[in-house]
Amino acid sequence: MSNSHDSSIRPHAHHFDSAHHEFESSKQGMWLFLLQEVLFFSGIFVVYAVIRGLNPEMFAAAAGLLDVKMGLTNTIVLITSSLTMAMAVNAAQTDKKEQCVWYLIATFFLACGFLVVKYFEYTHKFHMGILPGAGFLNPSDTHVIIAQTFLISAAALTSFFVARSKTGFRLSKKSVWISILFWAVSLYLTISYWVGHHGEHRVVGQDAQNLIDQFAKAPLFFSVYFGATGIHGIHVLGGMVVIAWLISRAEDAEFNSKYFTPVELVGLYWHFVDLVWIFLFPLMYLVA
Amino acid sequence: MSDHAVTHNEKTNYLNHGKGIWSWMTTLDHKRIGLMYLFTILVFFLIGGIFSLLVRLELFTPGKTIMDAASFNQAFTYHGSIMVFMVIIPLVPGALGNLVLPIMLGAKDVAFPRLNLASYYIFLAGALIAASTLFLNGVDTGWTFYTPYSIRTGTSAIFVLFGAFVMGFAGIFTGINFIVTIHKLRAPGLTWGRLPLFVWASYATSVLQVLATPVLAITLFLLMFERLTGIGIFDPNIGGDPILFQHFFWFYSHPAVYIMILPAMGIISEVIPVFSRKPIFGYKAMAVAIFGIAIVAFVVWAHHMYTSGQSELANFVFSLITMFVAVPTGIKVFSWIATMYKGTIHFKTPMLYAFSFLWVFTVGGLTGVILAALATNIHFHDTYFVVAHFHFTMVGGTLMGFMAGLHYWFPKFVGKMYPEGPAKISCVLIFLGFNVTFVPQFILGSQGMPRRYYDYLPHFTTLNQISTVGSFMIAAGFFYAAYYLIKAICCGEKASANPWRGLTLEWQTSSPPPHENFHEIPVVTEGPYEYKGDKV
Amino acid sequence: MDHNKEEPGHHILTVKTIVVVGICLFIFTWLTVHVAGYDFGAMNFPVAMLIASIKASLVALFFMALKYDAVENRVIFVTSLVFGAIFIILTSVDIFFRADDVYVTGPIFKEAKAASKFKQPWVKSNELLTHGKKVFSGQCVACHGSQGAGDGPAAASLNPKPRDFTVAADWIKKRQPSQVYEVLTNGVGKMPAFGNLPLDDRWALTHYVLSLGPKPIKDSDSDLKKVGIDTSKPDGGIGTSGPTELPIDFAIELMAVDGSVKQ
Amino acid sequence: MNSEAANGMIPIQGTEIAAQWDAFYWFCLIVCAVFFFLVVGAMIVFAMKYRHQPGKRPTYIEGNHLIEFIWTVIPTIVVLVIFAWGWTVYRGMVSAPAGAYEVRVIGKQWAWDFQYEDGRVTSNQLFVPVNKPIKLRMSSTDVLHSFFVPNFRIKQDVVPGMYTNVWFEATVTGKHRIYCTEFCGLDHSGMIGEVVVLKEDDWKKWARGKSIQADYLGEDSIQAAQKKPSVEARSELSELAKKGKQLYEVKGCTACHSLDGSKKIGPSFKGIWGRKTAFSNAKNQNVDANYIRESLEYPKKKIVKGYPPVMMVYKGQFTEEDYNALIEFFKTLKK
Repeated sequence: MSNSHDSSIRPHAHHFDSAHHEFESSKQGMWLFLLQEVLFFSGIFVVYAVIRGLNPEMFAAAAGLLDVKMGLTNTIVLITSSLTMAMAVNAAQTDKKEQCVWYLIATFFLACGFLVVKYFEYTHKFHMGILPGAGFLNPSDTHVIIAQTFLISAAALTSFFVARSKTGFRLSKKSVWISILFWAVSLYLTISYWVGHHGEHRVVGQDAQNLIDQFAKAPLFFSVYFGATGIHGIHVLGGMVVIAWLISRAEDAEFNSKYFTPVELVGLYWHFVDLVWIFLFPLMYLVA
Repeated sequence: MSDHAVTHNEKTNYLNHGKGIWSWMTTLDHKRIGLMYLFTILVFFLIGGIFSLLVRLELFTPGKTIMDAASFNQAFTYHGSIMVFMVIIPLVPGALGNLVLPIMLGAKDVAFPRLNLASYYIFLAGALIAASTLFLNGVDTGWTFYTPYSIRTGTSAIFVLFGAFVMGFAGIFTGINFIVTIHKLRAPGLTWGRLPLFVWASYATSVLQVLATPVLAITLFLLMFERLTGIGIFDPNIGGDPILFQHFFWFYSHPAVYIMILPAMGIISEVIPVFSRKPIFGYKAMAVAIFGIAIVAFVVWAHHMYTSGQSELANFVFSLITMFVAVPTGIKVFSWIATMYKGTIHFKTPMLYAFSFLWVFTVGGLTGVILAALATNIHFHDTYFVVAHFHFTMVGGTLMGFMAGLHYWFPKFVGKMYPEGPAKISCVLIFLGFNVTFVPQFILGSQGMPRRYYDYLPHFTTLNQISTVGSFMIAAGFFYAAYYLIKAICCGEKASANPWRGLTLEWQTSSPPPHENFHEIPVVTEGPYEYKGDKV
Repeated sequence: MDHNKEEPGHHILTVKTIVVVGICLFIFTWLTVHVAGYDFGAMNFPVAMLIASIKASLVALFFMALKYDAVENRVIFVTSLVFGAIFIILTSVDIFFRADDVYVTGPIFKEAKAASKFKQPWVKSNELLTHGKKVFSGQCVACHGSQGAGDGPAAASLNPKPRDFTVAADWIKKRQPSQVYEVLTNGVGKMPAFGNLPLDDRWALTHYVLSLGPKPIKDSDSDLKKVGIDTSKPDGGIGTSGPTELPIDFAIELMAVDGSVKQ
Repeated sequence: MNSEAANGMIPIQGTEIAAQWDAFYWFCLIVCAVFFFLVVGAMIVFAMKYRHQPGKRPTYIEGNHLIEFIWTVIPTIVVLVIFAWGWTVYRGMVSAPAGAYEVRVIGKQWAWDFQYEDGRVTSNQLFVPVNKPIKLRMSSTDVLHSFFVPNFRIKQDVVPGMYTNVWFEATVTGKHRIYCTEFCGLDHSGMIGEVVVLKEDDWKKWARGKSIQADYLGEDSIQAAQKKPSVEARSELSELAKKGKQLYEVKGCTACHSLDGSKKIGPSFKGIWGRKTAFSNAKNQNVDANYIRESLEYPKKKIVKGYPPVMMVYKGQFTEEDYNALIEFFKTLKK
């Protein structure tokens, strides 16, 4: 009952009829996963709608404190990464194995870049005393700690995936260097924070002070801002981890025109992450 | 078929396919995963049950009976959270669903076996995280985690929140798995029109899980950060809105109520035709009704919030929509009754549970209408009337359905028969105990006794005491059931492949089924309930 | 399985399509930022959302290849959007249709007060501090202790412990006069409401309590407005605003309370 | 009249609305009963009639569109009727008439505070005139609470940061229980108060701080009006003394004054009545009604020897009735 041209070429899980059947099923599974992602984010958008709807002036004023340039940079970075991801999928589908690796690496670094920009955006805000909710105007390191925990664990996972690839942990592999680099970056950011800023006397930004004087509920805007971008950031991190995993597999030449399910599925996920940001950017940065 | 198929003989089945604890812990076989779910959940059912008995004991007299207020608040919180998040939500999909669904579809396994095993361990991890608070400060927020109390309480609520958060993903993955399985892995000839109603029910349930659970995830996520860093979205001290939290919570938790009840309805829809030797009445209507309920489930959540201070418009809208839940539910109940009409009814234990299901679920459903109406709800909200109502639907509905299914499929998956006599006794005991427990609570609620009360006025005493007595009858019933079922597992008489002469696919393979469910993938030629000619 | 046969095979995007779509995305991004410069009044938000939606659908249709994908997957994606929308819309039905005066601004209880003996009691002054000390020794020491360190005789039997005024750490509300005054008036947590104290006493207490610890946050006019002080008026509108005046005998009684503390 | 429904399905009708509510409630109940007996009756009959007997074969029926149509339409109509009626009654329950007397309410862990238009504050007892519309404007200072008076069929959550309103026009004088129905922590079940519905002129008297002797506040109405049910359940105090005990518990006297003779911040109340007492700043005297009243209103005047001068001022927080109650209570605290 096999109706597929390639089942003879690539073995597939035996409860499926054919590799094609398995591919279709996996893809549907991925779409269902994205469906639950949409509903997950819908929560954030409800909070956004409610808080903005109830305090439009506060919202506009508070959004003024965000840095549009950085937001724009990130938008471009993320769209580019989406582009390279699409290219990677295309390369895998058309047996361009070397290209596929390079495109994936590009995607990985663009994602990394996105987070670095976010990192500077966040820490700058923290120092001006711009923190979500109760933290507003009295900075604490809690948020930084949480953020950096995510960062480090992502780096750890990445190198784990790299290491478990078929050909193991060889320094000659690009993916190995990537994971080392990722480690370096996250460690650098962490250490630089603790050396540079931990416990330093912070100057509460005057504009933040004025804002709260004018709108008592202003901290809520930053609850939404940090909530939305933070959760999105976590998704970017997750994306980087799986992309690293793809890179190491692509290096082992596991993907070809007959089998590219993982690349395609991760591609779907990555485009979704991009999609969310496409809405977050105007909703957050451009309301002023 | 591809070439890997091992030659089976009757001797080897999924139970003895692999040996040793490791072969169980790492199994990808949906049947074994189902059994692991079943075992884990029943353990938590025991814990949750003990808490319910403690609660009832404390309420035996006004004032202090066996524990102080603090412990009582924790007791009912644990009873609620454990029973909801760790028992009745995963019970039927996780345990029975995993056991039966793929076989009913004529599939060798679920679409993503590894994901399936993963979701079991995710569930286990979440459950253990939540349960760990038993050895920490405990938690006293009630299973609803309403803010701002859940933000202010000194107890270790955050672990329970995180546990529920994690368990949510187990549900989501199971849902994804089932949907894809039903879409992609149906046996040849098993068209949508020939799916057994249990499959339809599981399908609707999975849709609910995938759509609703992520909202619970984000809710708990925000609430955790509320406690960690005070982001203030739900905290009025910082300008947030506690009622918004209730919207978030019920957007998940109302559909969750249907996640609990729909699979049970599915089971009943299997049991009644088999033991009446008659096709289900109005198959199409039944299937449509299931989805009707599932969809409406998403647009009625704020009927839990009539007195919360939400806008009157919201009260109007949600009360109106809620009324329409009654229609598809009614259709199902009537059709079940009509299925029995002019049948030949065999009084086996599953059928007895089906009868009790019809009784308690009808009561639960009808009182639901009373609560859906605005005026009456104002008086009954958060009183024992509500407590009785949702126990009639959730406990009555889900647990009766589960017990029916458990006895119905017991021979298939254990390969032994359960003893009919003792089973009937425990069924009657549970049914009577149930009514003795919860009917008085309707009256208590009407008289105005609020729920979650550690202490109550003297004139409520009698009814509370009756209720407590009833709860112990239920306990006795369940313990007896556990006893004879365990006995049956080790030394029950061997079961034939199809003791109930059912027509759905799980009865077309040996009991217990082989490792990959079927020796030869069956080809379906007709519907699941066509009890004609010699099939009667 | 025949029901798989109808399903489309996987579609391969050409490099050309990908690049073109990418370029479109960049253009629209530039457009979003650009139009944000102009003011379309009420249309600002819809315009921004329109552009975002176009970008989103480009990504979904081509990068995610929904255009070429199986019907089931398209249905799944649309479903997610529909239910997200349901969530937002039905929540709004509550949030945006509540009564106008539903949110608390200022004290919950109306002021029970005789006209102020101090001018501008919301402004810290030595008279207020000395008066505050007296009232404090009458009303507060039992729990908060004579030095305001939260170690009064009654503190032993209280949980949570009374606030220690000498440190700024973990106050429930902000350490600024208006907030302290609001707590005095309405109470918070286990702290009972003292709304039935004369307004003067509550302001005096406020300044005294804050003087015990490090420098408090300053009040803005908006903060003061929340506790019923209209800084635009010389008397802060205390004389006139607020509730109907007390029955005279009751007012006298309140004075008497004051007096009792003084002796 | 006893305001509790110790027997019977639902509480007494304390308001006009309650009567409407009951009518609607009984309608719903009857409809539900009908459907219940329909379903369960059919189930039992079929189970008996069509039980498996040798030789009998089932009839093959797949469905019947007419009957399915009928049992889709009829319930739809019924529930719509129920909705419409429920909505109309609800409207009456929530829309207060213009010019209703406004009382401010604060719910806090674990007591109710009421403030009247002239600024007086009472705790856990809401004094209102009969046959006058009363509007409660409520908020909370800590967590969610819910204001529930079964006799009036009214319930409304009390939300921090928000005002919620509820109104009623009591038609029955006497005392009606207030419950908190939103879980609010440790003493949730103790957060119980009462609405004291007074005759118009009695209420005027009370408003001037005078004491009221009214027969309708007599035995069984007070019976229903205990603050702490556990207290009511266990002691044989006279009604007034019980009320004194409540005040002792609610007003926080417990923090400083024990009942068992143990020395806390203040002197114990054990055997306080008539006790000869030495003061550090006044000449000795025996404890009597005047002294008790004085020490509550002007605590600094006489400081008992060996105790710090830290008693809080309770001036304006007690009514005449409260003072009497406290004194009654103290009398019961024999050596």
